[in-house]
Amino acid sequence: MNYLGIEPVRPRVALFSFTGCEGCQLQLANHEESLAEFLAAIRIVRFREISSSEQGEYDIALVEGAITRNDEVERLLAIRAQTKVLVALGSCACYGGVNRLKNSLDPAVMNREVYGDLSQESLPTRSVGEVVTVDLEIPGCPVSKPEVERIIQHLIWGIPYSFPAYPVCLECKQSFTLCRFQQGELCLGPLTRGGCRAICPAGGLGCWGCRGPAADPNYPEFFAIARQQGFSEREINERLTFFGGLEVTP
Amino acid sequence: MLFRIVEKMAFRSLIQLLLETTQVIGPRKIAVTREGKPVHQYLPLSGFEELELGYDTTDIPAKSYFLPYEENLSTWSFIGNDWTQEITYRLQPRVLVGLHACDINALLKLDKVMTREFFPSPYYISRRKNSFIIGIDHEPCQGGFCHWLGTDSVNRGFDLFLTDLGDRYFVAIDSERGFTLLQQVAVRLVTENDTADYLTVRRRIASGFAPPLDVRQLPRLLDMEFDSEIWRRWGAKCLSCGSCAAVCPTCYCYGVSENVSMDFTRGAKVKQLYSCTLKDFAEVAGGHNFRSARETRLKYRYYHQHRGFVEQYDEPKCVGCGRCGRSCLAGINPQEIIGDLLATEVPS
Amino acid sequence: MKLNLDLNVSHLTRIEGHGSIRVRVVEGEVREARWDVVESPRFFEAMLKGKGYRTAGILTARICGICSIGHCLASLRATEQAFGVTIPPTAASLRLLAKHGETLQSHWLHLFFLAAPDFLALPSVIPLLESRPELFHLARRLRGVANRLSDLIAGRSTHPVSLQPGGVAVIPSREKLLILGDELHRSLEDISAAVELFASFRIPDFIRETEYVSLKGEATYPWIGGRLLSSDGVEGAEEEYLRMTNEYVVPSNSSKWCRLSRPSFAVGALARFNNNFRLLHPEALQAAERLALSPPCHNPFMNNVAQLVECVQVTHEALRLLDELITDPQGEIMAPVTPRAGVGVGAVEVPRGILYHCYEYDAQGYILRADCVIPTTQNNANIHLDLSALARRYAVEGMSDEHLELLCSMLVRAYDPCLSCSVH
Amino acid sequence: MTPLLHPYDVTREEGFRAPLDYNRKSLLKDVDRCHKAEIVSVIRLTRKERLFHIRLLEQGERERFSFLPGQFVMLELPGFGEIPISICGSTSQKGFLELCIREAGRVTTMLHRARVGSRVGIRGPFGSFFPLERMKGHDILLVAGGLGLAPLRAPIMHITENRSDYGEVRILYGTTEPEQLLFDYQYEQWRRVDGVTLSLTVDRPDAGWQGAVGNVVRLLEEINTPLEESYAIVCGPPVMFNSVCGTLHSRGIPRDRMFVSLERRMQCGMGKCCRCNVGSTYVCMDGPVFDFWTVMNLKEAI
Ligand SMILES: Cc1cc2nc3c(=O)[nH]c(=O)nc-3n(C[C@H](O)[C@H](O)[C@H](O)COP(=O)(O)OP(=O)(O)OC[C@H]3O[C@@H](n4cnc5c(N)ncnc54)[C@H](O)[C@@H]3O)c2cc1C
Ligand code: SF4
Ligand code: SF4
Ligand code: SF4
Repeated sequence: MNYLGIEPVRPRVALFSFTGCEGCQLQLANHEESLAEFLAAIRIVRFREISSSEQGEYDIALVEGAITRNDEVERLLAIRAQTKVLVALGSCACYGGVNRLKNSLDPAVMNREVYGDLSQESLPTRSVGEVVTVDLEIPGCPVSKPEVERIIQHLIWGIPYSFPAYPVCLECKQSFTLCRFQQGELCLGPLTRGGCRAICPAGGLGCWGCRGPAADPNYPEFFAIARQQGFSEREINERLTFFGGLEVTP
Repeated sequence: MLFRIVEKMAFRSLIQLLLETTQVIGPRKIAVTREGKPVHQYLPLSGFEELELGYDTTDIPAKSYFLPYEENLSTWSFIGNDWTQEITYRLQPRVLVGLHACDINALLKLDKVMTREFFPSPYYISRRKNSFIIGIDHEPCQGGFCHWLGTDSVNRGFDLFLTDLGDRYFVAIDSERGFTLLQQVAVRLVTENDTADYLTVRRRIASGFAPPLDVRQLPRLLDMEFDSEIWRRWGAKCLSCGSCAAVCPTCYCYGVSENVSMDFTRGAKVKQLYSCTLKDFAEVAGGHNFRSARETRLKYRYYHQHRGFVEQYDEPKCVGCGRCGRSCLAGINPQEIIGDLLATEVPS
Repeated sequence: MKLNLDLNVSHLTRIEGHGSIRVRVVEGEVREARWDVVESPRFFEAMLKGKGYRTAGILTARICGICSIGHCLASLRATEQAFGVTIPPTAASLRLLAKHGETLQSHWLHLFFLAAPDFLALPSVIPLLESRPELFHLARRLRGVANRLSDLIAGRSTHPVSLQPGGVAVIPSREKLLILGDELHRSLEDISAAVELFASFRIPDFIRETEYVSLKGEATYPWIGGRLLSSDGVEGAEEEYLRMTNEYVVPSNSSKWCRLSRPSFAVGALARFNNNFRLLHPEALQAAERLALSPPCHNPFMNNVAQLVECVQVTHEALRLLDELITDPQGEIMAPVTPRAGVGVGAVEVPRGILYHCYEYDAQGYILRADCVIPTTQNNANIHLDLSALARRYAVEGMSDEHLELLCSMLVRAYDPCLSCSVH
Repeated sequence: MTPLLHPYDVTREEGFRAPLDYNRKSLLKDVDRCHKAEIVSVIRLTRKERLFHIRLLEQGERERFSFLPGQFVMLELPGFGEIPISICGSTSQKGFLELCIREAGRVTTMLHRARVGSRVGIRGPFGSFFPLERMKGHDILLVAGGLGLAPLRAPIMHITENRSDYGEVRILYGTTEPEQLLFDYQYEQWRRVDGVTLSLTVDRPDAGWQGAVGNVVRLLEEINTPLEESYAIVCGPPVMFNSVCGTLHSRGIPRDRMFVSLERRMQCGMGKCCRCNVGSTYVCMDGPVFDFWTVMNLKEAI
């Protein structure tokens, strides 16, 4: 769109994936209504999951997955050195995601349990931002494609993007959803950054906090509420540690 | 005002008749809580059976049919360096049935903000005038305190208002279209008997309320107690989640954001109802936040309800429906806060 | 005849995850033909230990971004089996619908985005946007319906929310079901177009006798739970999955391998087709005929075709299920769940083949031990052996290096391997 | 079947379709429709601030448009957002607006990229204004800090254009660094007007700086004529208000004769969105210009 006399640039976008389920990459191939427009607005130069083509330089690197092996650290450093903008895509990249759950286990025991004597290399999980400087984090498990589209537009225009400051509860109420606590369930909605349209509570599941903390999470009050509603410390912390972006009870 | 009597069966036919051509919205049971309490919401009905007029209260007010949580203020089409703006307003009539006095009083308050003096809102007015409102009298709901604020009854703002007299409704008619519509079914004039029954019901309803607190001092107290520890105490609990304003029938503040389609040919200006308790409510470019503390934001919600609005319109904005308190996970509720400000125990 | 060849495809594209192909021919002899998974291991089985039963399905969905619904369903089934819970029939229908949504979106993804470019001599579908927009939009529309089906029933197509222990948490409104049924109905035309497109492709002609393992359908084409069947005649109950899989660890591979009657076996659409073709919908059978697929088929490249046949099958099944949900008054969707100590197995046919989850629970509903056996793991050894055979046959025939590389890549892709899954 | 209820079309209300004039606040109109306008020139003032000259495209709208110094408009960038911006030009310019805009966030960054000829939307004018009528015959003190000179420029222009109506006029302006001084190309012009003085100060002078150093309050202290009969207009960052107005009050100016312009978040300009609400007061309707006594009564105004 040549609006305000500004010709939009078509940034060269590369996708890379590390430890994770590749579900966030997949979202980029979703949202069919605007897929063609999305692909026309950018130039995809690397997208291993759906394309064999690999062309030279890129301006934006969308990095999915957590970092759990030395070869991944090296690949990531090389990407950082090449790209102008490095975006952590999805909760694994932003917080380590569910992969972080293994950090509390004994690596040797864990390895023996799964691989027997032929143990596999695996480092404690780190987020992308714990290894290299990240320019922008797009949380979500998986990320929301409409949100990714908005963010890509902002990158094209070169203007700052801001995530909602409010927690999940606002959109939950605004979707006429019954509060999960009223149904006797635990929900991290009050702590978690909104913008997902409270899709989990609407689907009958409490929020698990995949989008990380809202602008001003009130942890002490949340812990007090959860305990008072009869949830055990174990339950509360199992939930809070799930995606790695939130604090746990003291 | 005119009054008539409608048999319940006739009322049923009236709703069914309306359903054939018009969207009808009324209280429907959507779930039960873990304590086994039914939860009702004002939702479009597909048949009369879904309508539960005996409901206690709804978790979400009827507000969203007048001020939707999200609405397109305008859409843009971009053509080269130029653009056009398109704005549409509601044109379809609809019926809202089963509103309690507090919800209708809430609309009357919104009317003051949205339809008078400064920049009347065509978005609101088009919805308001396209809404046919049938209110209903009811026993005091759990956790409401409308009688503190004088909003437990209502004399305007509706088309029809029902009082349940057992086998029939006593109907107050406040609009020409209400009167005309009622002609669709069998109605009769009010007899002395009906009036006596009506008064009995009203007395029974009135006697169901606990003694009210006297809130007339609140505007001044809110100024005096501006730096009170009351706000620190309650503020520490607030999750800044905005649920209270979302479920408040009179909270109308909002945010606007604009977006552009992925092919950069269209755009929209979208309004989303917001809440003064949310962190970035008063944040400006550059990061300065005029209300960065939770307690300040919570305080301002009460300040607007019980002082600001009074100064502007000589009445509080709150109608005492109790929804904000019920929806607040942290247990922050207006009765106790008002009690604290008045340094009085809240009668239960 | 080809004397020397050194083929090295590291991080093969257009598959889910990271894997590499290596083929080495020295003096006319195939010295090496390998398929290695180099994806970082994830240790889900270890992470599951100590987690509560409500967490299991949500956690294991994160094993795979493509078949998260399948993982969630296998996980829920394992949990429900362990607790002795039977889900209400309406919930079962809804789960199957969600499953069908996933099968469709995964198959369409594979057929159009991953496999088709090879037949069209393109690096990806993206160039189609300019060269053959009608094909791009066909793919886009088909995936769109599939995603909306999963979204509607499971709350979200990737990492479902409504599928929960005991059944499903919410049921979509009648209006929404109607709209979706309509949309699905209208997609039948697009499916025919897809069948015609694939009928026009030249599928490589390569046969290697293989053992095929899948669920055994009784009255309907099987998707969730039931007995296990191998085309070599081995049969077993769901709980006996270990006997059917025999997982083992191989060096330099983060994914395990499996064997049954022979050194390798195959799972997936072709296995399901071979073992259950009698239960296919007439329209699906007709599509199979149009695509020259008939049982038993031992050409691994035909897995693509079997997937397409399943798309026809699943669309018709989904239409029937939607119809039932719309016409029949909807009953309970959630059964009460009370944890108890025990072991449970859930077997589910996910897009890439049969998937098993097995959990042992303590009395409070916390996991003591977890085991997941994934389709790609079961296919690994077979891919490996297929590669050897392919190399032997074509290298010796003197095929060009580029062509052989393409053929090897296509072979691996035909299995639609999912490597994130395989290193769960 | 004939519907039992008749649709209501708000656009059929009397006068709804008549030309839109934002100064007629009480009419029922489609108030979210903006006047289309064109950026006719852009002047770079500093690294972060530019002066935009904007002209309403439609002639009728141009003729109807009138504002008073201190008022603001909502500047719409379709698809990006709408922001409140003070009009910093002269009231005598018809349908031609000068807006001095700092690059601060989403909309303003985009605007800074816009080229001459681009089309934007204008709603307004909105808000209160500096009571220049009441100030007639008095001395006037105009104190600005940083971007605060932008809202001050409209009254400065009004006063210089109507010079004979006012007494002594003193403009005091301070920024952090010399390169942040806005409208420096106009200082000579203002200084040459009879009875107008302009003093500048910066916190951090550079090598070439010859003016005063320090806070604007320092400039105030240098004034040694009596101020009791003066009016004051103070614009700048909120922290400035208390010190400047405090000093002015100690020099004898009553609080209700000092005027400040408040900044708050705004989404509508029409007293609906509540974002600018301070207690019962809407900064967009009752403000942005307030006298300092009112500000003191608005809790948390500064
Ligand atoms: C009465 C008034 C007059 C103003 N006059 C000028 C002026 O002459 N020149 C100038 O450069 N700036 C002025 N501002 C400030 C200007 O409005 C903000 O800098 C601008 O809104 C930032 O928008 P953004 O989209 O670039 O920033 P973002 O940080 O991206 O802000 C997002 C949105 O928040 C709102 N917002 C953020 N900051 C402000 C703010 N300070 N005031 C109101 N809304 C805000 C807007 O809706 C904005 O679109 C004025 C503000 C007010 C209230
Ligand atoms: S369900 Fe969760 S997100 Fe929704 S209101 Fe309740 S606590 Fe908030
Ligand atoms: S509700 Fe919570 S877990 Fe679900 S998508 Fe939103 S942030 Fe993520
Ligand atoms: S008062 Fe309660 S409902 Fe309102 S924002 Fe605070 S925590 Fe949320």
